[in-house]
Amino acid sequence: MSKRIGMEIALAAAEAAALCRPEVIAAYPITPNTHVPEHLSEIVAEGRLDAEFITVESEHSAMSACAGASGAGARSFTATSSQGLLYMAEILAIVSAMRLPVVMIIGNRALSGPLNIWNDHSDIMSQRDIGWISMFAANGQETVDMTIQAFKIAEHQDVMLPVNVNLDGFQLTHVVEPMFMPDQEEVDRFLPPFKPLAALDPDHPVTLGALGLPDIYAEACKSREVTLLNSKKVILEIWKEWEQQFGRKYEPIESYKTEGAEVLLMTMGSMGETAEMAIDELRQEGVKAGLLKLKLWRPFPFEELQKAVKGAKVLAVTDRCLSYGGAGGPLALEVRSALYAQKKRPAIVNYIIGLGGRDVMVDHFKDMISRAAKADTEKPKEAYEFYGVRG
Amino acid sequence: MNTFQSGIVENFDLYAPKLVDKEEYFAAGHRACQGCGEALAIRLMCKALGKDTVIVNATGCMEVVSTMYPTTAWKLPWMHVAFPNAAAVASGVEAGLKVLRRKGKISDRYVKTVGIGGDGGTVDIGLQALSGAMERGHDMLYVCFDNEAYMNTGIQRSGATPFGASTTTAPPGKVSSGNPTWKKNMPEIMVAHNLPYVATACHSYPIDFMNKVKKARSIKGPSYIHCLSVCPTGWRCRTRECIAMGRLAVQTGAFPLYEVEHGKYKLSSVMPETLRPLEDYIRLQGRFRHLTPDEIGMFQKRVKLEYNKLMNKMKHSRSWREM
Amino acid sequence: MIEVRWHGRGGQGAVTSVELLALAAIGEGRYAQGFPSFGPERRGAPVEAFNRINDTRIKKRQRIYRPDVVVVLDPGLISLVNVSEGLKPEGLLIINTSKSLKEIEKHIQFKGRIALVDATAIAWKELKVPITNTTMLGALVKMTDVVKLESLNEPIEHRFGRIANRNLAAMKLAYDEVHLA
Amino acid sequence: MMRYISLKSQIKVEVYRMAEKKWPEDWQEVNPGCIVFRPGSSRDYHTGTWRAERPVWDNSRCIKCGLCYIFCPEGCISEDADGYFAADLNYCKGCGICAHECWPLAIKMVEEE
Repeated sequence: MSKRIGMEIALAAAEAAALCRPEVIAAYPITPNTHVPEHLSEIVAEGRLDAEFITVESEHSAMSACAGASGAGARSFTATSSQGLLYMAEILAIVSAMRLPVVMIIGNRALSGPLNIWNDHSDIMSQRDIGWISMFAANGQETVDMTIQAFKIAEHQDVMLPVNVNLDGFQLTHVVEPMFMPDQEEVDRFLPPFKPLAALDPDHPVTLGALGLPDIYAEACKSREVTLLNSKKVILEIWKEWEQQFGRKYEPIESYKTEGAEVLLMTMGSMGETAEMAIDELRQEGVKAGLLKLKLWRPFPFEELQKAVKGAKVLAVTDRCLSYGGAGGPLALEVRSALYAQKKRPAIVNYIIGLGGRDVMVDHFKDMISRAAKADTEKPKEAYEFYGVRG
Repeated sequence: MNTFQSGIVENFDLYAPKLVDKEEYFAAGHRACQGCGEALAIRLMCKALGKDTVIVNATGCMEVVSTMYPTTAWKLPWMHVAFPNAAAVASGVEAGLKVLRRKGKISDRYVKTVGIGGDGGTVDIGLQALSGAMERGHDMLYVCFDNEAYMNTGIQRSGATPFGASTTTAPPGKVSSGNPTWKKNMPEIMVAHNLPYVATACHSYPIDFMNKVKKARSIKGPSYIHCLSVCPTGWRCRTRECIAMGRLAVQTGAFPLYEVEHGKYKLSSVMPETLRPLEDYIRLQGRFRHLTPDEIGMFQKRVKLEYNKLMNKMKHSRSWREM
Repeated sequence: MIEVRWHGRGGQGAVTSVELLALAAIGEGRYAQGFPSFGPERRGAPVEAFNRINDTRIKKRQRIYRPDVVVVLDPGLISLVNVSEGLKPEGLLIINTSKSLKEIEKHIQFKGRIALVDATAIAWKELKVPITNTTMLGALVKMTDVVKLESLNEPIEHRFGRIANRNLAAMKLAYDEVHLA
Repeated sequence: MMRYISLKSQIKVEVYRMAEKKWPEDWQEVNPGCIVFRPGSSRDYHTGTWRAERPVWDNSRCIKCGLCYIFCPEGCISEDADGYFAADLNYCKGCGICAHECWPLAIKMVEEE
């Protein structure tokens, strides 16, 4: 039986990962995600989990060791943040190309410089195009649930792709809050043992990570892309299964008070619940506002988005990241592309907020929504706005 | 040239080659250059390792020439991820196999994890991952196939390039005599990690090399072999002289063969009583052609100095097992 | 919803306080958050930590700017930090000090309710170290009833193991001794 | 341990390995992760075409020591029933190492026609 517990979310993430019985954990400390591997090493040290914990000398080696372990046929797990994720970057794309279902928790943090250990989404967004499945948790419960779901999704025979679960650094990682923690029996029932596509076995020697010449590289890419796009179907199935077993519902885009909404706000990660409070207040004031919370970032839920924005006049997209020199934040770029071909589509406004740990409050969301509402009739001058920046 | 006899006297057994494992784990059809010493060294290493082995390969010549999808030269389970991380990937493989075996998910027999890489992937870009893996004490063998430059990308200098060698990034010119630095002493760096077994080897002494691989394989813990692998393309020598060139490197002391077991240095039996002049070795290679007699003299002096240092270690080192 | 801000020094256990208080509330079947000031503060530096406690789910994930209660773990902090910043006028300030309000008045801008307790003396007596986090929990609970005192038993036992009893005793003593100034 | 090769097909590896594969493959046919399931399949490619000179053995001089066999980078020299050696010309690249190392001078490199 699941138990209602209070726990720091990073530790809960480690507990959830441990319930999935990873066999190899390779991780390197980095703020704000260090508590995840720390707690896992404790769990291993106590003998609660039979796993090899590799104290690698860098994140590059963490991801490499996970790749090796996965190639050997072992379920592998790591966790990182920010610069650590970027140090892994070389290996990330290879892991998905090799179809190694590694699971990683990312405690999202800004990129240096200036050196900043606080939350935004620049780390994962810089690694957007690496072929991983990417999910965003909004609170402790979603962190626990998505961590367990991630293994099942990654290792599904029709997927076999790595998955990263994103939780906002500090905003989530360092917060003690209540959540339901499944027990071992429940997780064992949900998550079958790992069966790799091919493992390093002397009785059946395989070659993993071969050279692909120009005559096959494009075909390999297409095969990988189709698998990633098709994984959405599997994710939806697994989420359905999760709902049946644990009673908590997951959707690629969660809608909050969107019935009859003229202005929609879109968020990712921990801001979602604070934004709900803004919607509540606005609705009370008579403003027809609603909220879309994106949980599945890759594969991007195109159809779900098109459906979710139907009837809205304005969509205010918030990004905790900026694509420097581009047309705004990565989420807004994606949303604009996804809706471009629609005959009837809302006006899109993009706010860059919460960079490097800048606090985003209920009042900020209310202000953004109120101002965005005018975009229906009065086109904004800029493609995006650095919200709340001084000067 | 006096290269014939030394081949025979190695390990005092004329017919030793006939006794090695006839199975080829590194199959023909690989696309290494004609006369590639590294391909030969890998072939020999695999024979010494045998079937119950997993190979983790760094990016480099050997990876490129052996695994052109959809084919592979490998008959051993083999994995390649990237250039700098062979040792880290091997750490993961080793840990994975260990835990799966412990949990009864794979058959309960000993499978050795072996990381391999060229000199670039070992002494330069892969050094951090290798240092970490060795320091953590994984049960794995790492073999560096040192051909003394980045041959895969077209002969750029690496930390293992010897003094004076001409490379495409250390060319001789009006104010340059090729590579200005001394070859990085990678085996010594590994010795400093307190590994139970470190050895140098060369494909030109196949039985010696294979025995070292077998010894390393038998050690439950980290071990390291640094294997000089002649690259006729990069060294600019004749392909047929590949084996002879390796022997000259050893006989001149430019690349001495030795083992370090639990800290105790031991010169390999194939080493000559007295070293041959360095010139015998370098004058046969195009990469040293531009060196002046003065520069060769300097090179020779340094080789002697390093060799004497090594001989001192032979005399004074002790095995920590004896303590 | 009640929002609490804790002032302490790095290493004094302010983060442990917020964790224990959150766990106590969660143990009562209620909702809570406990989190540190998200910073790189090191041992000795003034730090803050925060609690939110509510009977329904807490959605707010912004920092606490208008606390209902402020708890000061270290007597020296009141002259260094504006501990009552943002504190609601109807709120409560709980200070660990051996002095009377008159003696420390010049450091305090807050005109509302102030409670005092000599937590350092209690900690020295019960714990043999001047670490006042569990002690001040007792003072907080007495003054606010934010959780039941016994709800802290399990979190403290789980956290402190064999020295739990001493922490519980310190907490109880502060519970009894704290008083409105 | 059970092993499956991918996706919709769900064909077992063993079956997959035996299947003759079309080349170049369409994207639907590429092995997931470009995994190669046929060990030693490099033999599909004949490096013998690279050769400018071929080794020729004079068995009257051969002492059957096997040095040519052990020093061949291609591993394409093998021993026959009588203990003599020959190179598989499908793979021999003509590097000349065998001839150079054969101290009884039993191997000669001969130019390809």
